[in-house]
Amino acid sequence: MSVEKLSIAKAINASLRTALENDPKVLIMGEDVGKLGGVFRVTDGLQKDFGEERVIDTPLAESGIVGTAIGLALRGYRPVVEIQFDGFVFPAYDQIVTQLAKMHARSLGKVKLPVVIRIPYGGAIGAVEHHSESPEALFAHVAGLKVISPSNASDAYWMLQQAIQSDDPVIYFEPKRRYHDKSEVDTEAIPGPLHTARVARAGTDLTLAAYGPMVKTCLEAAAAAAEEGKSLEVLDLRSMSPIDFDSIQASVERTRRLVVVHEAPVFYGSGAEIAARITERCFYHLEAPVLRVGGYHAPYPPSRLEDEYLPGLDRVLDAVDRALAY
Amino acid sequence: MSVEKLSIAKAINASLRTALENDPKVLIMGEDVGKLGGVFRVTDGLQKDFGEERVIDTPLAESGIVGTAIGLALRGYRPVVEIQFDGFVFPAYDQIVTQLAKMHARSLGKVKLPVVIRIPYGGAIGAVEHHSESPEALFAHVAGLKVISPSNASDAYWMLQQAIQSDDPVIYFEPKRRYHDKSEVDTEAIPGPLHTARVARAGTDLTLAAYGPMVKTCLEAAAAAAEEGKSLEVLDLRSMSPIDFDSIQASVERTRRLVVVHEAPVFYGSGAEIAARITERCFYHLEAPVLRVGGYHAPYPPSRLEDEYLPGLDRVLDAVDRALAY
Amino acid sequence: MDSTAARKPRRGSSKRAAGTKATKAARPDEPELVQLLTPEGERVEHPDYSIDLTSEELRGLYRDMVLTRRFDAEATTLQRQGELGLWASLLGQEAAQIGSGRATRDDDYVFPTYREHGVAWCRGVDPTNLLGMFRGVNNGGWDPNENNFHLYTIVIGSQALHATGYAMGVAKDGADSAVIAYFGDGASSQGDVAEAFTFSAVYNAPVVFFCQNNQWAISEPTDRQTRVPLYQRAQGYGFPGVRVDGNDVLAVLAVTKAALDRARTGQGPTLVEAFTYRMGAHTTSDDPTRYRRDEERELWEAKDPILRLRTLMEREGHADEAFFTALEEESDALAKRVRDVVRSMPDPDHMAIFENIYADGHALVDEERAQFAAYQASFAEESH
Amino acid sequence: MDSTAARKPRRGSSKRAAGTKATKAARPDEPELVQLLTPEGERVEHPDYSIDLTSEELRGLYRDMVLTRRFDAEATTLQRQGELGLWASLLGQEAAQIGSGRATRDDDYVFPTYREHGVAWCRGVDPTNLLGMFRGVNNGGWDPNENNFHLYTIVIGSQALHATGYAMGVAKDGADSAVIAYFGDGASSQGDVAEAFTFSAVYNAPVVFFCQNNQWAISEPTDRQTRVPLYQRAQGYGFPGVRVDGNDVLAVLAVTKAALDRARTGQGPTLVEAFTYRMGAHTTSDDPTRYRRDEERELWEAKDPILRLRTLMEREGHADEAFFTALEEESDALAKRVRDVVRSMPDPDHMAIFENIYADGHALVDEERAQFAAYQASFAEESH
Ligand SMILES: Cc1ncc(C[n+]2csc(CCOP(=O)(O)OP(=O)(O)O)c2C)c(N)n1
Ligand SMILES: Cc1ncc(C[n+]2csc(CCOP(=O)(O)OP(=O)(O)O)c2C)c(N)n1
Ligand SMILES: [Mg+2]
Ligand SMILES: [Mg+2]
Repeated sequence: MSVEKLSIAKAINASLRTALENDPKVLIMGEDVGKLGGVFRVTDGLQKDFGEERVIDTPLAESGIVGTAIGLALRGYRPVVEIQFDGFVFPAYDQIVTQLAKMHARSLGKVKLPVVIRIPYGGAIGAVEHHSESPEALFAHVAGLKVISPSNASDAYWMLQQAIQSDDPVIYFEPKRRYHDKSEVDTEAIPGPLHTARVARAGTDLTLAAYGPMVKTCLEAAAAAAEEGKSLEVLDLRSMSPIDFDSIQASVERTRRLVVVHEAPVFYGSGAEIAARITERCFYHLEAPVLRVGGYHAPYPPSRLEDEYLPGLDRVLDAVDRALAY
Repeated sequence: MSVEKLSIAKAINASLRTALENDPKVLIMGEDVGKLGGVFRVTDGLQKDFGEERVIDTPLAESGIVGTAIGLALRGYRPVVEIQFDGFVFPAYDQIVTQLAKMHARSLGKVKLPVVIRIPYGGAIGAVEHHSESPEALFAHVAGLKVISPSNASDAYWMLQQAIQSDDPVIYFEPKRRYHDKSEVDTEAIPGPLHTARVARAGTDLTLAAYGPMVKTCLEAAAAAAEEGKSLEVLDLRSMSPIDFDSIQASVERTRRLVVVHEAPVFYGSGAEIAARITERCFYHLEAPVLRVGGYHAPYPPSRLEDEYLPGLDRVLDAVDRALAY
Repeated sequence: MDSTAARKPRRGSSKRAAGTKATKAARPDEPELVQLLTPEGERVEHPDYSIDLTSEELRGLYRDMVLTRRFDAEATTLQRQGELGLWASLLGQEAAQIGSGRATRDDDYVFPTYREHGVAWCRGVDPTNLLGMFRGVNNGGWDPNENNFHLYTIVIGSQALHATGYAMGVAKDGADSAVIAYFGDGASSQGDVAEAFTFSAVYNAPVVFFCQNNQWAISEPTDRQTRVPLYQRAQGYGFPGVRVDGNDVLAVLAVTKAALDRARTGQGPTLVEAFTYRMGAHTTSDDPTRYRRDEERELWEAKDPILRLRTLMEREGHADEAFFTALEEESDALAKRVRDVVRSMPDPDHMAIFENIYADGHALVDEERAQFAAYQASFAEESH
Repeated sequence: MDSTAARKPRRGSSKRAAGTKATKAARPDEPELVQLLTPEGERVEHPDYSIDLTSEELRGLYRDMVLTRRFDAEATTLQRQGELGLWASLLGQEAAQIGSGRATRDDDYVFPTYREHGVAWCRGVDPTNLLGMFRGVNNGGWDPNENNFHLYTIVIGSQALHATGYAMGVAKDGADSAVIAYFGDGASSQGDVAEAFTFSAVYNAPVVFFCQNNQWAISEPTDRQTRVPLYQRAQGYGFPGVRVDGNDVLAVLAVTKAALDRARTGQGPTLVEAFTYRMGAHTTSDDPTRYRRDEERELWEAKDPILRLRTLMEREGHADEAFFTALEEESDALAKRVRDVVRSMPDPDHMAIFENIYADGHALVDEERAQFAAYQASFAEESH
């Protein structure tokens, strides 16, 4: 049976397993990914089945992990690197931005770096500092990287397959608060293109654009709005670099209103890029300015405050109301 | 005489000298800032006059520089750190983002980190890779940091004075291609607030918003447009975090059109944030979408291509024409 | 808590003859480590390190370790009861922390990682203050300058550089204080720690790097971080490294004191590797049965830091039954106080999200604060 | 260029008796360094390293150094003439680079920093290809896989990790190739280099870290990076370090070969510190008179790597006048070719901005490329 109901975490695990099986060059690297199976158990069982040479517990040094992954990629391997939590990617930022992102261009295409960096990201899990951040804009701004995030198990499986098969470096953000959300995964499906948005719910009055953990929040908001007679379309963007502006534009040309939702701080966030570009593309279609719902310009707060900090149903609906009021 | 015509580089040097004189806690730290006076001679003569204990040549390790600067600040010092070139700030990115930016909040205000990080940035100097980048958005997105850039010698002097006096960490981006541009500096003036924009040229038909090296480009564009009978207002934003949206809004409410210009890549750049927020604030005033002129989604190219890559007069005017055509 | 009170030293009766080399290898393949008190509670001599404590001082150290362990156990319980979101237990590392913590002077500055509850105790930080971040009400609940004890640092290795910079400042000030930076065996791999070694050596900064090698970095044994003993790392940077029995509070105290003295007297940095063991899980979120065997834990149980000191104290008569009974009562009282404080620890006000982001303010924060307040108020209105 | 051609070894006549310890301290306070050829051109023996080269091999090494120096000088001239934006001269480091470069096998992989023009030469990279990035027409003008010579890396220290990862891959493949990573004395301070040491030791990766200690990192002398000799850094990570006279091509060759052999035979990493001197400016943008004294340079001039080999060759008759004359002509020809190639090096097409950013494409790049093309075309139209 190729269709199974899986949690996002299990779908990622299955996807890694498939990749390890299909291509002897695929490696898993990171802190605690081996015996422990990762702090979220996403790599559970992989070292046992594929050995320490392919599922590698690394020293505690993120720059070292990404830097050696680059070297392994130069040697022909396809490393899939795990960063344990969003807030711990920064020691590797230099290697990612100055080396991983630029080597293909630097070498005029002679060198390819098929490295995937998996980062569990986002909040709402009651964690301590550095464990709940959404740094995607800091990667999407950098040319040479691709940045994606699945919102459901099927995408988690397939987008990771495609990321591993891509010859470009891909930052794969995993919505950790949704790790246990289950949905159907068809491991024999033929997936669509990686960097396209998906209409998660069709609607006519306003478009909600989101990715990763906020897709579910937006779907809930759309359901709530429906009860009040408002028809919201929900776009699951899936990719933050590139962004599928064509799909957003197509949706907005119909709905004439757009609200972008992400956990990351609004200031210089992905919502800004979407708002700017969609306003340019749809200037005569928009009935209201593109509104953004996201984190505040504040460090991610202690967990007892995170419900107030994170965009939830109410804040999304508030923005929807404001947009509809124009 | 307190009014002098100085280059931007000399103004920064004078400002550092003043700070070293006025406050024994001020330190200068960085690679080659001592005997050499920095690769741009910005710290020229300071070690000679203030000694090795206050003007410190550091080991070649940016994370170490910023990390120890944090420690020195905890001890009561006010370090002014030099990063040699824009492209070399990334090894320090973790210390800047996870420690420098967050420690004040983490300590509930008990700990202040008055650290200034000076970064010569931007292109057009014919340099090799990593020496011409504009990474300001990667800092402005991060709460806890302030991000500024002067466009002229007077601002270079005063904004640095204010940054050093501020109890917050400030990233001070120096427009290296303008280092030798001269203008008057009144070292006894009473400066206005640090994070406000300045009308660099008044106009009525469209607002050009820029900062750092692009202010001059915009002023040239405005002069050229004036010959064609178009009246462009040029705003020197001076601060990328916070952004003085009030001033931009006030200008756009008059001119009804806005073009944002920066060297950094447009995608997820500061222009996106400005476009998004100003569109929200001025939705009914704007006659055209906010347009952005900046770098492409590409690594900074080899220097023989930089003239094509960088926003120049022509590209600014092209955007102006497009905005006016709405 | 006056374990450092001056008193005429008394000689223990069970010390081995001076000159007997009393370093012990932790495992057959491991190098020697400084030890002054064996797992069996025997006092032994070391050619380079000696210590002479009064009974009162010994009781002080014992009390510190017992209360720290009790506090730690209570915190673990509170986490299980849902009062804390997480807890990082120091179980097994009491000697490493109390020995080194008690070696510091008031004017020294301490940079902990996230597990230094025993050091915090020595510095006079109220233990309940440590719990705020684990409960999720703040990211650091004490004023670092009040006890010269910095906030916990979670990003592994970062604080080694802060300590080095702070120590550079101490030297600039001409003060004779010292600085101590705590980190783990896993942290030794981080570039920041290496850069701290470089900076501290080049500037001869008065800093002690105190590495608690508790054998594990979450699920990874130390051989994933190094193939030679960690204390040896220092020599390649030009300063001494020493391995001490991290479960021997006397040896840790002596070795750390010596290292701090080196710092004070202008001799620069030292790396102290306290060889110890993480008896519990990495944190309450961790399940060590997935990656390590019970036997290992049992081996280390026999080296318990508290038990061996008690054996010594009882044999040599440093404390009577009354002391131990009183201490038990004090432990219970501490645990109760911790429990009570935590349970009544209020959630922070929502507006705290917008506080302390900047010292000098930021226009956007003001704007967002106002919007948030208005938004919150709109609910209040609705519910009227 | 067959300096490695097999030939019956001939014994030099001026070697010191075997067993004489022939290591020399670079400065009174510096430790000994491996030397096989003195600054005076005398062959000496070393207990751990020996080498026996044919006349042809010696001539090969000499030719490599002379041509490299000539190429380097020509590039400096071209920079002065405005043909290059910048040049980083290797002057003085020829022996360090040729000795180590010639120690590598074709299947080894080399990770340079930005000054390894001599190593590139040994690897067979056409020298004119090195000039593209300094002229500003590309950021790396050769195919790294053609000669197993990676692109120049400007962000200091990064490549040490790439080399380590590559070496981990070599080991995984079961190949007996080795990897060599070049970096400078300044680079030794970067966290990435330390992490490379850690990873290579933990995974026993077949990599040689080749540190050219040319005494300066731009304006900073080595004592701003370390207070002990750099080769000692290795031992704290659990692998050997050795300091070699970096101006002695024979010693560098012998030491590097031995280190590469260790790597090949599963003995893991080695750190080689080649003690040498940057005779010129850091780059053509630099002005060393601001921070160092001429006397230092003069001291090192007396240790010139080329001169000492020539003295040996002349005294022992490894080459005749004809060889030196022919080499001079070859140098001139090389210089002329370099000049001609650079001067006719075309600027890249504008559209190159949008090429090779991604292997699999990116919608935004496509959009921006099209906009740019249209924009450029609009000028073409206007000018019609
Ligand atoms: C930069 C960074 N990477 C990863 C983590 C996640 N993490 C938290 S603790 C830990 C292991 C630390 O081991 P060690 O340094 O030995 O200290 P111990 O927990 O044993 O006291 C890891 C990997 C982190 N906090 N910071
Ligand atoms: C991360 C980083 N920081 C700063 C620089 C600027 N920089 C270029 S070369 C150099 C000095 C390098 O010294 P060393 O490692 O000794 O090599 P050498 O130039 O002497 O060959 C510096 C500081 C850089 N390229 N990368
Ligand atoms: Mg540990
Ligand atoms: Mg050097």
